[in-house]
Amino acid sequence: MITRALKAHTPFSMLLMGLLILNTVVVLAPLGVAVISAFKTTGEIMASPFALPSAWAFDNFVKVWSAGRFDRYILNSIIVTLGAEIIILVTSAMAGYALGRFKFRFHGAIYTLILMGLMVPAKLLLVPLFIQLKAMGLLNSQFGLILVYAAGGIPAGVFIMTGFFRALPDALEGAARIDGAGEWTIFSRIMLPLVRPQLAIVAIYTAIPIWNDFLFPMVFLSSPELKTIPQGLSVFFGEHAVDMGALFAGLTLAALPLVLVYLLLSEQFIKGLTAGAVKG
Amino acid sequence: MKIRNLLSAAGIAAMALSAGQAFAQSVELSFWSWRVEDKAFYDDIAKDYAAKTGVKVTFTPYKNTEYPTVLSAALAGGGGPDIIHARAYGALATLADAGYFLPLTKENVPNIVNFSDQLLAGAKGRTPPHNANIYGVPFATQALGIYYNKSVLKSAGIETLPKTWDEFKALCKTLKDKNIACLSNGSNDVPGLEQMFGVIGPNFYGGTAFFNDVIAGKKKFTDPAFVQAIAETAAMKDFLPRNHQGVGENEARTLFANGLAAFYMSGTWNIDTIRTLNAKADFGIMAAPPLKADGAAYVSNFADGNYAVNAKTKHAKAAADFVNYLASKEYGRRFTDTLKQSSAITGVAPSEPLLVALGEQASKNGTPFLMLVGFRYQNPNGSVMLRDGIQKIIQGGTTPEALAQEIQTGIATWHKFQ
Amino acid sequence: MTTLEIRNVSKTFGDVEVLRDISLAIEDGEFLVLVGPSGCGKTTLLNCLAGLENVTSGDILFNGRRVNDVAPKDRDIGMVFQNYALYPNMDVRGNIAFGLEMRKVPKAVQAEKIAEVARMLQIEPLLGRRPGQLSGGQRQRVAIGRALAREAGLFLFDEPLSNLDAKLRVEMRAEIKLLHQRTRTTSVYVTHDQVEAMTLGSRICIMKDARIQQFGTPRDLYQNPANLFVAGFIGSPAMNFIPVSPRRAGQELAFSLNAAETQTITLPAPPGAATADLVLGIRPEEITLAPAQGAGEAGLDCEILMVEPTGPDTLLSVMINGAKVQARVPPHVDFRPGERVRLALSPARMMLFDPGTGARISADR
Amino acid sequence: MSSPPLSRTLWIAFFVAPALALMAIFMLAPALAAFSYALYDWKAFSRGDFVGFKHFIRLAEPPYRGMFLAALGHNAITFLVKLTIQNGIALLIAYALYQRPIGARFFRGTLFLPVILSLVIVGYLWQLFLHPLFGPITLFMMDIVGLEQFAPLGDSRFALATTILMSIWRNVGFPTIVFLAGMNAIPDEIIKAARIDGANDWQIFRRIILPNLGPAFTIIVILTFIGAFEWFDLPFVIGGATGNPANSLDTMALMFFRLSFGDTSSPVTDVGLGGAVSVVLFAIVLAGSKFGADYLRKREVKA
Repeated sequence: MITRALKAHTPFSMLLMGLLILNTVVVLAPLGVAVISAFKTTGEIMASPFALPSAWAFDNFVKVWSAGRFDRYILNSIIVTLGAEIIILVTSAMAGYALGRFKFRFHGAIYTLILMGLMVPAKLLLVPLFIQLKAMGLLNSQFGLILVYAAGGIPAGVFIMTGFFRALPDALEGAARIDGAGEWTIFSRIMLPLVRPQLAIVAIYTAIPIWNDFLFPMVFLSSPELKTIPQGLSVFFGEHAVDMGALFAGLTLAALPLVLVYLLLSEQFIKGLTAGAVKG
Repeated sequence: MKIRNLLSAAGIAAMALSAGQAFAQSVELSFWSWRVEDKAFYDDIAKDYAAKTGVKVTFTPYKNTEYPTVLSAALAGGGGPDIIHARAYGALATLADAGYFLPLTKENVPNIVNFSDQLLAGAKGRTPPHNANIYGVPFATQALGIYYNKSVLKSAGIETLPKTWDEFKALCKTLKDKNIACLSNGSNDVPGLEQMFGVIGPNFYGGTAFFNDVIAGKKKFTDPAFVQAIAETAAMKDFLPRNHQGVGENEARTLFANGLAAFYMSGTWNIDTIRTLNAKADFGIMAAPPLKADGAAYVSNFADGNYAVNAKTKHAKAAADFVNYLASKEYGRRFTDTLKQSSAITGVAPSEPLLVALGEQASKNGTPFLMLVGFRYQNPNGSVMLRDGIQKIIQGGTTPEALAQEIQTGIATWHKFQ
Repeated sequence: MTTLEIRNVSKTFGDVEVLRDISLAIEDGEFLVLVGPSGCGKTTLLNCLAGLENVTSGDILFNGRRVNDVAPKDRDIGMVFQNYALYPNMDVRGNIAFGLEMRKVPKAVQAEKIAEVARMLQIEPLLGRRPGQLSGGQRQRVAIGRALAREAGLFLFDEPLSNLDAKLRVEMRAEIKLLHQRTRTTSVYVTHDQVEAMTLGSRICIMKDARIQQFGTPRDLYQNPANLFVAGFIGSPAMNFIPVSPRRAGQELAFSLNAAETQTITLPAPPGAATADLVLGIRPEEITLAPAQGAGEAGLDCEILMVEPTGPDTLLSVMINGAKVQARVPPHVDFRPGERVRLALSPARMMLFDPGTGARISADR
Repeated sequence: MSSPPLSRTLWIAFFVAPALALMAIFMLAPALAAFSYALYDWKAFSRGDFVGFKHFIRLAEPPYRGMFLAALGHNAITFLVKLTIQNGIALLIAYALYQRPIGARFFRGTLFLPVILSLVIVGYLWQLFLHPLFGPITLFMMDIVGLEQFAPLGDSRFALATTILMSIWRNVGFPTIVFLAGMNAIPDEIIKAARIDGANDWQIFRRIILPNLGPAFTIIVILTFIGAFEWFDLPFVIGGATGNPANSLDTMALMFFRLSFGDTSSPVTDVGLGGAVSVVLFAIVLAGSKFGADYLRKREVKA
């Protein structure tokens, strides 16, 4: 990429490189200090906030794990996110397939509806959703929350999947029809396997906000056994307000699952989360 | 015949099943609260209660800022716990008026006779028919005062406590000059600011007489005395600790308990917490010094909150029985001895000397904690306007006069003034 | 084995007419080529034959049976697509097997058929690979194999060679021809390349603007084009068109091809032909080098504008009557641009067209 | 593909039905209901009488007018700051990454890391760093820099700015990636041609790259706008339902939430008034993003 690269060591290129390094420090330093602080006592944090701990003791983590029920919160987050994702992926793959591959009577109307669904701010639906879940007997139920999240993720899922299905060659479908495949076989055996990478994009795009949400669980789930990580973290912060070491440990624990997955799959995450804004 | 036999068999089975659930071990009561600090106490109570009756009670505290949301959402959703740790006055009335609470009577909670009518007033609904019922068993009365750290004062060379408000302010100035924080209170925690007002204000606006007058609509919040009460409270900003804008309730307690400030304006519920934070802390509690040495030193007090029963509970009997236990003198004794708060139960005198000391003051010059007792029933809410307003004055966003006017306008939308 | 008949088929997409009153029929074992420029409707017609699209009106008959409402899978056809349309998620074996599997052919029979097809197309080593790991030519073989394995009564080819490079295209073209000779399966082949059409088709249907321009054997189309479009479309280099203004002289039309009127040509006047402006058509190979002036034979003196040696012969570009004309001459003379050359145009090889309608007005040869 | 036969119609219905049903029940119906809420009186979550535009009028009068305008102002400030600073930083970083420096993948990976973090985690993380007594940054500012006071989250003059900075810290990776994708979509030939024409780095950035980022700008401006006007999570985590201190973090969404669900000391809910706030908020977001998108699309360079 010779054409792109700046002439080596112009002041401008040095400035840009400096900016990148500075930005990386600004991003990583707080996270690093948080993790380090999780190994310190409150006294140590006050005495020398940026120093390494005198000993790498896991006391704070042990305390948090036993007191904070983080195992429960993590499990709940997994249940809710996974449940919603299964529904989102299945339904939006199916609907995206129909909208991307067929022309039919209400095609335009349905597609418009999906696009409008993208614009609805979910937070403003808090009260009616609450009343509705109550009427359906789905309050304080993980299943109810899963359905709400699924509905919230479907517009984006259908939108993304429609685009990808539309881009698949017509001939493939024709070949399958001539080969004798029925509608379901064409969908499940020919088309669906081709959009697997795109399904991953939809999954990441829709799962991260669900995993990170705290408003809906706070309002819709009242049982302490059902709390998800963000909500659980909030409870934990309330209970241990001045135990800085424990708070940092709680924070580290709460962030850990997603950060680990991100470290493994950062490319997919970046692609997935910017899918709505960046085509492809 | 066959069908009838089958049906009756099923009926018997169902009865047996429900009977089994109603009895003994199978009853489990859930109990929600915002009292994160008291979890150990309530767990102990639950353990002993289970040993005695076989009824298991699970105590779950929530972060205090989220508890109202979680609770009102759960109740509105037809769920929620069996036993509800509820506030008093407006906060309770709102939920009671919505029909979420089971009315408590001499029949289902015989121990209800253990409370004074004045305290039970904080456990009633506001609108008919709910205003005729009692929905909670009060658990504590609280008084507001000034904590003082004896060791800090001694090390600053101060031997006697101030006798007048001017002396108090002069003392604060002295401490400030010596680089010692006078107050540990922060201005980040707005309920704490309202409590500061509860400590300082009554001496300026004239305590109970003013309370009765605004309740009756004879006086307005624009009254110069009330304006001055606000101004005096906000003027404390000069004596707040470093970074007071960021200091909340937890930090204020920590600062005071660790001897990093001389005084702390707060309520009696904090005695135990301060000792927990620092077992060696040597402190006392007093009422705000009067304007003149022989003047009245008012102490704001209030019924702290109530134990209520969810109207939708599946175990109404067991829940009422448990609440009845929470209304017993035996429990009251344990409550006040362990948590160092004044039990709401008549005849249960506190053993904690600090409670006794402030309690004597309160019995002479007690006055209702103005906004909490009188003006939390509707929006805009008196407490919210007052506390947010004091914070705004401290941060330079408004003036006492403007705040008084705002409160008057706001409350006039739902309270009658002459 | 299938006969195919198309009766008055029309198709519209909204307001756009993509097929207009198409009728043709071929016999069992024939190789029909649908040829025409892009957008002429040839692929749509093929899709209608496959059942992937429905006709708006008219009938399609296989073996005399109307198949308009028969699903693609029940039409007994095999199809090869332009972009191969191999299932990317299956290996070559899976691609070939899929259609058999859908028809519930027993596993053992499937394996047998796959082996047979693989042998025939020499793709045995590729059976375990995925389409993404194959070259274009290999993919095309697999696509053909997939259609073959089905032993369908009718093969449909949708521009199967257009994505291959020139050399491979010629090779594959020959293979398809051989394959057809061997299997004698009735085939319909869509292309925009007239060379493919000429070399492969037993009959060719030339289409333009949703209509059939001419339907006939390759020889027919070449020698007796029905109109200007067909005349210009078939043959490479294309037929020369020279505007002429003939005079009527009795039963004949006479015109000159240059201002100096060194060669006056007389043709038998077709019945009813006006003497208005006409277009004269003559293929480059029908223009020959004339002996030097005065040798008795008529000829046109022209200035050479461009010389394009192709190897077996040389193309000379000259201007005749204001039109650029190409002549195909033997390669052994060394021509240079700017030189003059004397060309002979044989009247026997000339065709006349109406410049307005494009219709041929001279009689068939 | 023309109009399909009956069996295919049934299949299509089968394919779209689950998605549509879920959307209808948990999105469309609540959205329609939400708009109607503002027109009724409410007692907790039970609907009372129809009152027409009463709640909208209440919103336009004291004491709620000031509260609403302040919240709206905070949303607007957030939008402007994020539009300029967050996206400005993003553009620069994207350009730096576009040069494909050594370690570009690493830089990009780190940059995007905070974007995946829950706002609760981000909020608490910075609250801990800025803790008035123990916070590492607080201690640094007071002990090393020597400031007398340092409590930006408790000071109504700085709280909003500080919270916006946190939000920028968390989000800047997003526009960066979008800008980077936009830059990468510009054909290399154009850059080559410009270089041959004698353009220097700055001229190429200014004259070639920026004008060709039109679509990326459009999407980022719109997303920034929607994000800023629906801002809720971080102000709630930092300042609770009232936008503490002194309502300096109050936003329209926070006001809606507070009115609908109450807060610590104000359990009296006002679903009708909250509904009015949500309708106004939705109208602003919809109108703003529609006009914004139309205007920006017109300015895009057509490739």
